[in-house]
Amino acid sequence: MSLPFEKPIEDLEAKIRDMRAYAAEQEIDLASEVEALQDRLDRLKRDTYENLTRWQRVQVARAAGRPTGLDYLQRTFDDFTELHGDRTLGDDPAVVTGLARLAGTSVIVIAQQKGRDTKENIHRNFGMSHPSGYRKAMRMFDLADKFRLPVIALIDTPGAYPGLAAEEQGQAWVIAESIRRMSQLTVPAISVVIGEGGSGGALAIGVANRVLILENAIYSVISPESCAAILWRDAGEAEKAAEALRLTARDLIALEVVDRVVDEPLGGAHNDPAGAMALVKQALVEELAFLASMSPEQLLESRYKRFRVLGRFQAVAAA
Amino acid sequence: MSLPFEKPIEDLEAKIRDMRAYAAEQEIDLASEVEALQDRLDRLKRDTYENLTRWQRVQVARAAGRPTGLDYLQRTFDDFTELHGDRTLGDDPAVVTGLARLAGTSVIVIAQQKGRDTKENIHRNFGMSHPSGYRKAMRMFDLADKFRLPVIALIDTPGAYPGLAAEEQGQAWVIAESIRRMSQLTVPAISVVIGEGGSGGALAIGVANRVLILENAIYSVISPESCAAILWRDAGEAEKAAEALRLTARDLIALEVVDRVVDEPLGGAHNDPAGAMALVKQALVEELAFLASMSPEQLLESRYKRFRVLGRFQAVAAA
Amino acid sequence: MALERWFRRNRPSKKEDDNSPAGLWLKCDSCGAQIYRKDLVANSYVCPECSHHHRVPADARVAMLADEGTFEVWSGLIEAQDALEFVDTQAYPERLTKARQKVGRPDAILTGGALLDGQPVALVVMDFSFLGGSMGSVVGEEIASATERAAAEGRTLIAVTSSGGARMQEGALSLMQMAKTTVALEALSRAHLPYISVLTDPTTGGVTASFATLGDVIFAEPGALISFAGPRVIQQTIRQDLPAGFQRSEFLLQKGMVDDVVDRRELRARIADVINLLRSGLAQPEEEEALRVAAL
Amino acid sequence: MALERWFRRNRPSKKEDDNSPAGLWLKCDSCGAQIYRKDLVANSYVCPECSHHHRVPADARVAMLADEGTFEVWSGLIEAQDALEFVDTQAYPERLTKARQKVGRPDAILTGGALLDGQPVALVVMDFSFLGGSMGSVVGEEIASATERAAAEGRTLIAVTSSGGARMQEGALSLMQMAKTTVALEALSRAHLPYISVLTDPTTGGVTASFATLGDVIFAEPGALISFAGPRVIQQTIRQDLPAGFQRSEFLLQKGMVDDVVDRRELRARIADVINLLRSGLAQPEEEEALRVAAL
Ligand SMILES: [Zn+2]
Ligand SMILES: [Zn+2]
Repeated sequence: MSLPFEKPIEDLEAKIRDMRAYAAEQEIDLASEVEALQDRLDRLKRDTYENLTRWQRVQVARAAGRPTGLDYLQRTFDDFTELHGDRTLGDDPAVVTGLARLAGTSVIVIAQQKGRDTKENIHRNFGMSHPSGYRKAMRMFDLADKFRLPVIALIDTPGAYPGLAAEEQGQAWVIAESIRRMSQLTVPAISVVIGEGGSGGALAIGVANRVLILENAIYSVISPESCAAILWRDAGEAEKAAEALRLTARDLIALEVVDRVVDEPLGGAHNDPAGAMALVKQALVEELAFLASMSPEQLLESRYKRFRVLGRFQAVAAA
Repeated sequence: MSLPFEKPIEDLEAKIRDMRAYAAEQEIDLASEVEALQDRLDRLKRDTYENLTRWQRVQVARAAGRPTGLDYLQRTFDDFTELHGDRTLGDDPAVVTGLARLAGTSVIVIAQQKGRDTKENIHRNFGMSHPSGYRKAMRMFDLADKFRLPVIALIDTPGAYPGLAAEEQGQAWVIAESIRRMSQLTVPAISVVIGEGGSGGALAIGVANRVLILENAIYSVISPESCAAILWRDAGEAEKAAEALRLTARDLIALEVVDRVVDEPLGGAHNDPAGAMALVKQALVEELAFLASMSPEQLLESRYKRFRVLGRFQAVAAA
Repeated sequence: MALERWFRRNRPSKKEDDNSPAGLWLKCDSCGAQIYRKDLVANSYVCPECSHHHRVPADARVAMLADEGTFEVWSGLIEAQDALEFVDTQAYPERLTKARQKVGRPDAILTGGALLDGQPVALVVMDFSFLGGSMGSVVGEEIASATERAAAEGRTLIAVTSSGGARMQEGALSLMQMAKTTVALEALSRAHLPYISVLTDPTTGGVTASFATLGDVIFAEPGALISFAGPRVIQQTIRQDLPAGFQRSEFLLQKGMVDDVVDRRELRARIADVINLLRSGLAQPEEEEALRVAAL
Repeated sequence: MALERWFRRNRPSKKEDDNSPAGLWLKCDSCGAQIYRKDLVANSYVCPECSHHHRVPADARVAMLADEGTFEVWSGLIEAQDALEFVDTQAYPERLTKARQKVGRPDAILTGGALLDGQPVALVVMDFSFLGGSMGSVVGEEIASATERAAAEGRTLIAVTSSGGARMQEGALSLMQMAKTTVALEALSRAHLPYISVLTDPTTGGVTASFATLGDVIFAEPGALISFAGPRVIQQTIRQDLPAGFQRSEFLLQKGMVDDVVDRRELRARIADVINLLRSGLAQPEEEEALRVAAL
């Protein structure tokens, strides 16, 4: 279950466990030795997690045991009541939506949902939405505006599903519409990339006033594997692609694509889901409080500006 | 091709033709005789058409050769440019929509379209829309509001299609939404029942500021055949059902379901399509001029009131 | 299965084993079990054996949703006219008289104000036992005026639908009730008040194609037939058998048409939750504006 | 087939028979016919033999749409940065330099103001020959600023798209151009100005999933590939052959996604009609209000 680069940490943890067991068994005092090892473990964890390569972050972002959308809905929020269906095409299990409370504030929640096991992964289509999922999100945007409920969108998808029915039902059209519709919200909107922010399928619910990202989450125009397949003509070069794409939280804050990085507990969210969710909650509460004072016009205007300015270019040098 | 009750008229017309031919052939003057017959013909037509039974009106409303939506779009309007598709489910051939000019005024047109021959009838599904048709109409309502184009809806359908896919795609839902969406238009809206106004499928594009109906058109909660099948348990009793349902233009103006009856040329629209379309055009121009002076708020408010008051009931007698 | 119920079930007398409203025992349509009527009623008209949701009389429905003693009837002051002088195998006034006698109200609708879990609501409950819950002028007017009154009094609108559709005997006037009930919802929207609709068995035709499916949130009861066209009509159209579960609540949930299928015994709590959440949004801009003005 | 063309077709010399931009002759991808380049150009780059719509250089596209002498270039004053220091088999700056040399403009876009049949428009034309028309920061900025300028100057926006999607070499910045171009359209909407988009072969990925498909009216050229995911990706996903015509304009028309498939030779007239109709609605309420105020 653990990630490749976590092996030394696991080994050291095992060693500490063994030493403790041995001390108990032999009724000898190894407290100072254990403490020393514990210090070493903390340093190792810190070193490891501070210096993860981009490709390793991709692995953490996708790690089994990392909290998914539903985990947040059930634990970070209160009174979550799911609302199903887009009233048009169906009810996409890859997107979970509904009403909930965040520390007392009523909100609309939209969460992309990967599976937590194989069976759920199949049910949730690995978090890859069909057009129906985006239509469901848009229905939630309508409810949010009508009842003035802030929107919180949790992003975690490899991307919108590239399939026959999805194309027939206008996958591109609904993503474009969702981007536009979300940008027109008259209520506060916060998006959080909690795991994998995969391309347009992620952006469709990412046009928020504030875009947050977890420390080990990624947000990218294309998956490293697909990028490698196209540019290197070898999906095996995903590690290189991940480096090149600058898809980590730190990269994205530097590029001003995201507004805030939410720390994860040492060792990553998959090693401490409850801790990670608590940190996300705290960040959301702060952001919501900040946005609550803004008028609909201010929210619209600041969202417009936030996305209008994105990009890097320079004046053409005079010939 | 002619309707059963038109037989005496046709016979008389044939007689006049024969007499004229005979007079020409024999080079004799039968002008006064022809004139007398012509008078008789006019009286016969008038008598026949003024005294049509409701069931006969149903037959006229459905008669072959009666101008259909597309006939109006191409001849009553100028510069018709069709816009296809609902951007969601498909492009329903049973509803034709687009931009056009009516005597110089730019408008959105929405027309339910039956076929003019068997092949077209199959293509147009006999004028019975799927949900996609109503979604297309709603897209037009959006365009109408955005660009402040008055809406003209031509109603001619046996009803919304009762089929598997239609139910799956929420036929009831889209009709309800279309009723609501049309009632929210901030621009003038005029509906004209040009042939058959069949139930909810017709009402979906009938929530206008002014609802017109052609003299021989019908507008009903259910087709006479279905009504007979349910209440008399015999679809053959459609004639009785047609009487009971009060579905003619005259009935509906008395019930205040429609606002204006547009006369048809003597003998019905199917015997003089160009004449009928000219009369419709004139009526539309007058109605549009009347509505053009109203503000969006006035249009909304008067449409609300118009439909809010419909119905007949009385106070319960004190016990 | 509770022992008491099992015990009762084993002694239905012939006399009691009938389906008349007064009968002490009845047979579940779905599982065939003999059920003691009181058990059925105590269980919200849900079969204790198979959870089949039986139809609920309008008054019982109100009792299930309204906080005790809070329901104030609004409907019942108007009755139908025979504007079309409609006669089929029976004259419309005769049908109305019989229905009124049988059901004990002027038409197929019961509306009123109440509290639901302490929150102000307007309840609109259709009565299928009155001419199949068909919507004519009275039903339309009662719904529209309850909706407007809800808007004026700041109440959430809750509609519980069950209807065969429009009332043919009122011709185009009944068709127009689809538009009438729909436009009235605009009053509610302008007041930013929620509308929750609950679709119960059966909800078809003109009711489904108007106010019933326009809820901000739509719940459906398990196994309810909910459709535009009736299954028989569709069968005649397509000339083949309909798929299992077609046009039932669970099918519609899968097709994205309803927010959830809710067991009747949880319905009140689910509605209360949704009202709570929908009515605790940020202040509406016009409210903020009013506060600003008041502060000056 | 005109005799002159037939005559020409029978004498391609080996030297001329190449597909280089300078070649006098070329072979139609679709029907295989040898076409004299001048004939192709004169026919709006539509094969005179089979009506296959060949790709059009951006300048030629402008010439087809703008009234003669009215086009004023807006784009071209900015160029890409290598914010990511992106290197794959080649460094991004090298790719850019080569593309600029080949195409003769800073990036994959040409925008400007013009009259179209006498009506003020802003033209946004993507250039597929520049790194596959991919949308990076420059393309996004040029589109967004042309859109805002159109709004400010009262012009109808016309976008002619052809793009492989987002530009990977700019990472998430290129992804964000989808949002940037989309929000800019709001400026146009507020000014009640129409936006007509013309999808040409190929329009895929992030461009299709943003401003390209948000036109008030969407036209597609015949036979154009228009998709979210590329056909190869889908084939890999579903592991079966794609149906004939899948993701082509005609397929999308049938699926309700575009307003019409328009032959390029009629495109200008069709656009002119639509602009004419969309821009001759009733006065906007705020305009009426302004008139009222002015009259006081
Ligand atoms: Zn049972
Ligand atoms: Zn060719």
